[in-house]
Amino acid sequence: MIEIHGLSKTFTDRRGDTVTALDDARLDVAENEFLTLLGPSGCGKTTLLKCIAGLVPYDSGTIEIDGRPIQGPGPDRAMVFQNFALLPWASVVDNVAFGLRLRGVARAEREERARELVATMGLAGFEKKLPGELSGGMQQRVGIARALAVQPQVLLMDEPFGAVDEQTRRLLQEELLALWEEQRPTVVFVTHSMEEAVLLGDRVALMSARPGRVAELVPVDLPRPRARGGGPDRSGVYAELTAYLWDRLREMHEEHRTVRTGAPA
Amino acid sequence: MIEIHGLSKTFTDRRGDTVTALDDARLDVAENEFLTLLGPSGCGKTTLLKCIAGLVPYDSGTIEIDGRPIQGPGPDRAMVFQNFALLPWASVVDNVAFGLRLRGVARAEREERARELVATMGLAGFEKKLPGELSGGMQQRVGIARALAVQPQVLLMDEPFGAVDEQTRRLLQEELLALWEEQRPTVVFVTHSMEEAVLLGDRVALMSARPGRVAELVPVDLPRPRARGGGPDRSGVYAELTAYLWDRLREMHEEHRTVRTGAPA
Amino acid sequence: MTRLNARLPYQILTFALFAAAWELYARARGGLLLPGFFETLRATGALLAEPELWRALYVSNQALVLGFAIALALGIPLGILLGRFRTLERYADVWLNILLVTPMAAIIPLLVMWTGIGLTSRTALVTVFSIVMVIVNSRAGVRQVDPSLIEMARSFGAREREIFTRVLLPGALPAVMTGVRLGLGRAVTGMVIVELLMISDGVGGLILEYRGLLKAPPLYATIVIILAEALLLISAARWCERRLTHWSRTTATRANLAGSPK
Amino acid sequence: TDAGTTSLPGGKLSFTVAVTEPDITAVPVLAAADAVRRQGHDVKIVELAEPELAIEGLAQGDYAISAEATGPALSAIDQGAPIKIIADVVANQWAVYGKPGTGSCTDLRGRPFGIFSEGAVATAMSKDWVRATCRGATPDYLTIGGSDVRAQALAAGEIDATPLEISDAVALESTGRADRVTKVADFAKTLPDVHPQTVYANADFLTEHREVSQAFVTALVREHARINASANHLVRLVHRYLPDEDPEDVPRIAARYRSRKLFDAAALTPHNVQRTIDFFARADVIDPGLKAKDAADLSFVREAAS
Amino acid sequence: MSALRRLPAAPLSLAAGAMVWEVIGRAAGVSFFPPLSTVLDRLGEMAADGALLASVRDSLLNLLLGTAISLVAGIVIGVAMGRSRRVEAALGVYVYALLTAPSLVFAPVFFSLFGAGRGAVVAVIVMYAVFVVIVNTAAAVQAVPAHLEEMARSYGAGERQLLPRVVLPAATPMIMAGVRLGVGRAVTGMLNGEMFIAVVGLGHIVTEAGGSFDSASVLAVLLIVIAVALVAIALVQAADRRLTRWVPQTAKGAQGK
Ligand SMILES: Nc1ncnc2c1ncn2[C@@H]1O[C@H](COP(=O)(O)OP(=O)(O)OP(=O)(O)O)[C@@H](O)[C@H]1O
Ligand SMILES: Nc1ncnc2c1ncn2[C@@H]1O[C@H](COP(=O)(O)OP(=O)(O)OP(=O)(O)O)[C@@H](O)[C@H]1O
Ligand SMILES: [Mg+2]
Ligand SMILES: [Mg+2]
Repeated sequence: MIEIHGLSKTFTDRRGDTVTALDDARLDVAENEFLTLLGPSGCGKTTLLKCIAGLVPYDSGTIEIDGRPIQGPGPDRAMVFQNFALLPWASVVDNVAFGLRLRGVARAEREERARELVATMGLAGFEKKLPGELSGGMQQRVGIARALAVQPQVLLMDEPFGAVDEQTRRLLQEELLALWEEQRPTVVFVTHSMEEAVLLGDRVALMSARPGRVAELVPVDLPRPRARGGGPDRSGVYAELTAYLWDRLREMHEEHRTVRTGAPA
Repeated sequence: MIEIHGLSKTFTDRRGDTVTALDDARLDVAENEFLTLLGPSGCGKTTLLKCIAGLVPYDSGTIEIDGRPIQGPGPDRAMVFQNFALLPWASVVDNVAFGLRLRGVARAEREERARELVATMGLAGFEKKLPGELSGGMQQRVGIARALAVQPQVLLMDEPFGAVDEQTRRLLQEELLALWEEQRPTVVFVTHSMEEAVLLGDRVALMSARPGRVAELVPVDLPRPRARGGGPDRSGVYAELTAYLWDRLREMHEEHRTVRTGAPA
Repeated sequence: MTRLNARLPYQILTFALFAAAWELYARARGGLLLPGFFETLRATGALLAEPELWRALYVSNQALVLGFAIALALGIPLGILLGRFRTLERYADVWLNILLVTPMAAIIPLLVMWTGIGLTSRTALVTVFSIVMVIVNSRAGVRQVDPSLIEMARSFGAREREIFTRVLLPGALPAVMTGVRLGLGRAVTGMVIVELLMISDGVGGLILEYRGLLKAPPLYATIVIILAEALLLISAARWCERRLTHWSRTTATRANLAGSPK
Repeated sequence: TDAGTTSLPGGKLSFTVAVTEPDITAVPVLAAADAVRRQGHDVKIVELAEPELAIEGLAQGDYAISAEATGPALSAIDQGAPIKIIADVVANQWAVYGKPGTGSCTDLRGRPFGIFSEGAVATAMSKDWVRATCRGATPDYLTIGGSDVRAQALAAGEIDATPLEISDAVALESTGRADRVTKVADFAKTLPDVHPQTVYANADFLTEHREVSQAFVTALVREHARINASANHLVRLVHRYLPDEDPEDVPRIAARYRSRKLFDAAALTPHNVQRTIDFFARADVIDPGLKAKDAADLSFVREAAS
Repeated sequence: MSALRRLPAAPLSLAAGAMVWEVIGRAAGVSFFPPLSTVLDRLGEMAADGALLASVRDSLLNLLLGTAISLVAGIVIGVAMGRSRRVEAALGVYVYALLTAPSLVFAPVFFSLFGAGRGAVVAVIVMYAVFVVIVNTAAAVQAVPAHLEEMARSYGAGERQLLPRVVLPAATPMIMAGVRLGVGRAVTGMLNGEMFIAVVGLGHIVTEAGGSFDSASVLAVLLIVIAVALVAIALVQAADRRLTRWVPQTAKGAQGK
């Protein structure tokens, strides 16, 4: 359903140096699939997500959704940002309701939906606070709620649980899976946790750095619902898969380290 | 060496509502100790760290370092910020050298030290980039390097590895431990990863939310060097301890959830 | 280069419109004091060949350079101080407002009594004219600096002076430079006004002379030349601004970039 | 045809008189306008900041009559504007004042001498006087716009000498600084034929509305005559039209104007108009060659005087 | 410090200034700088006259008109210039040229365009105020953090929604700084407009008094003008405070106010 071919993106900085973030990347994501994306820091995950979101102009290649090339951002897609990108002047509820407001949802309805999601995120009682008055993890959850509120067909999540504690993370993972099973959006989910990648994903995409492209796609053939009820992986069910990912990523990491001893390409 | 007694801090927001972040918290950290701090999102970890750093004025209680109450920030302490707090106009090297510059270290020397640390953090080749030109994980590493550069006696780290991938995290954990064993600073390290808390800490402090205080101190009686060489915990050595922390935190989390159904205190 | 080329057609278009509107209006309604566009253009050319003009510019610009330098040297630190220290600001604010609104024309005689007639009072007036813009915008710039950066600097033991130079000043720089541009505009105005109303040396004297003689084309030519100088100075300030604040473009970009491959 | 002048029913007229920052010399003009108004015409008064604006309005036909500096009016006439000088406002009242001890022009060699801008009549007269009497010694000219600033600068010792009008000189005296200045030269004596301030009007207005124009000039001549009969009349006029003037100075200024017979609207003759034109041509304000009969229409003052 | 913080700053500061004025005025004993009490006496006389009130009313109407036009036009043009390179390219030169131009020299142009009536005075006010607002608004709009705009666009915000929901709120602190400058300039423009084309209202009083070395009257009018300006700016600042309450405090001594 999302088809990416030969995607390349090079950034030119103020001194004219270039960094190639994506180089001939290709990736297909099936309709309703939950794809998780793993890769070394700085390999181009955020850039890839922003390209799909239609936020970053790319140099070459194509991105098609349902066979149509994307033309900038669209209401079919919503993104959770790595740096949260909350509006500092808007309260928690207003931030969560932001996407709904842009879509013309009436005030009462959007407030109600926002309040529900705020509660789901464990932020009940903080509805009227400003982002500056929240802890890092709380801010991140506001950003997640904002994306969920618009019920997009494609949900692009950039390390959405990076700043919350494990318990909250488990709860949020469950909420996300429940929502996914109910609404069946296509999800591209960037994470640094291999465990999380395996727990959530239908497939895990491994990205390599320089050239930034999807190096491998690992199917996760485990039945759903998975590991509901939380707790660390005491049974060792996922250990094998996680270990495989670990080894693959370490290989890539080491290659990358040796490649990178010069200046960035 | 760090002694905290009866520390309380209440925030008043723009509408006059109050949130009690810390309530009669107490904590002692021994000289040269590596203390890790775990707790639910929004429980007051960042606030506690900023109090120790001398950045946040607290309402009551005492914080003493080596028997002397702290008077604002001091050159003995350095902090890694959860939101990185990089100077957007300064290059990677200049950001890393920032603390050194404030301490009057000569240009050549501080640049050399900064460059070394930048390389250690896996950012060789990015010395002249601006923070806006880096990925999230890269920015975080710049913030870590900045704190390490000044070789403080007390190192306060607020989720320093939250935005980097697991492989890089392992490498950085090793670097941090090596540095700690060499220079023996006192470290207070906030994390959301129980595994990381156990891997790094001499003791793990568990914080509860509302009231925000240290609920339990769990000693980690494992020999050092621990699990050098990285890889997930395939041997199960730490599994027991991690499971204990998990259970304790889940208890606290559930208490908190039931307590919190009203407005924040 | 490409940016320059992209802007050029719009600039040419508006300039043509502007020139046509001027010429047509002057023909329809112009009198002794409203020359046509082309007349003015010719007079500008002729005036540029006059040594008298260059002498006048030289005289006027002494006050401009000195006065504006003082405005910057005082205004930027003062603005940053006011942005940083609430109590100070609360007491100084009302005076800043007074400085902003006092019609300078009315205080010129006072100034003459105080500093005499000459470069000193011309310089002082240029400073008084321009400093408010610099102060107010520097202060607004400080307000925009992310407070967590100050916290960070303090955690590394920065003292107030270092917070100023290492955090507040660079962070406020984009806004400060806006103030510099506004201030530069005001400084040029001050330079001319003081000569129109008080010490009519320099270009202000030329304006008075041509106006008194009802010589409209050279009158407007003088004004055109003054404006050209101002635009030149403002472009120079823009250039400095771009060099000094290139970082802000990594966090702030313009619209119209999004979408499909370019 | 005139945008600013319209006919009213009953043969009456609506038109505008423009004055520039009216001072004591302008009040007879205002009184004359009032006299015309009493004859049933609708006379509007506008106060403008610069004489050039009044001239521009006259040339455009927005204003019918105006009164102020002669120089800009001659410039406009010289450039073909439909304007004619019709009467005098006040005779040459300018004088050079200097620091005590300044006896003659030669004392001013290389000293700061405050002048108004290039092209202004006082500047031209000063330079003329310097040329005629100084035998090559020139002062250091310092251009200072605004006669009040110039007077203050003289009193404060910033400059050694400057030309001033009577009202400025009296105002200076009343600030207690008179002992610090002395009169060096009187342009009324050196240039008696130059008339720096005159009444002028739109030429079309003059031809189309001769009667109203005549009524105005006649009224002005009459006002001047009454002032010359009694300075008190001037004081009363100032009180009526310029209520904000300092009441202490006015009688003294009025007395001085009367004693020197400066108010005489009918004083213009082809001869002195030509001398005035020649003076401005000498000073480079206008090109040489302008004839008095093209610049002025003295038929109104002749008619009024007879 | 904390005691100072609780006192009403502006009145206190003004009172101190007034005292200094009075003392210096008395000590100097020069005509061009009379003490405050003399100026206030004169103000009283002028007020008793009644003509002053009419002048002030007239001037205020001009001010209101001019300021309203300046703010609306300034913010609209400023936003357009900040958002679009094309508009900036097209208008930038003129904005800066007119910002720089001493409005005084355009007296003949205004005179020609608007005559010597209210139109010209309002035009002078706009000329004084509008360009500061434009320049500050454009700069403010250009400084809006890109990641917020990116976020909004990812939710499908078009230009029409971006403006009110993201760009304007984020730019408000700097825009308000410009508005404040603009309002201050408008008040100056009000007086100067009444001095440089048609001499009416308060400008008339200043011109008259200035011509006759009557410093007390000049200063009395200035007092009125400054009072008007301070009220206008206080209104702007009240609006500013309401609009920018969210801005995290960079200032010291702002906590627990
Ligand atoms: N605006 C920019 N200007 C210049 N270079 C950029 C810019 N944005 C990203 N880059 C570069 O592109 C590369 C990929 O960045 P990206 O943010 O996509 O990484 P990432 O995979 O999301 O990393 P992380 O896991 O650390 O968030 C990096 O090397 C970065 O330095
Ligand atoms: N500036 C502030 N104004 C008002 N409330 C604040 C402020 N800073 C923090 N708080 C509140 O204090 C509490 C503790 O915040 P803190 O940032 O210390 O949490 P934390 O433990 O670091 O959380 P996280 O793991 O999510 O970063 C939160 O409830 C937060 O809302
Ligand atoms: Mg990223
Ligand atoms: Mg935190």
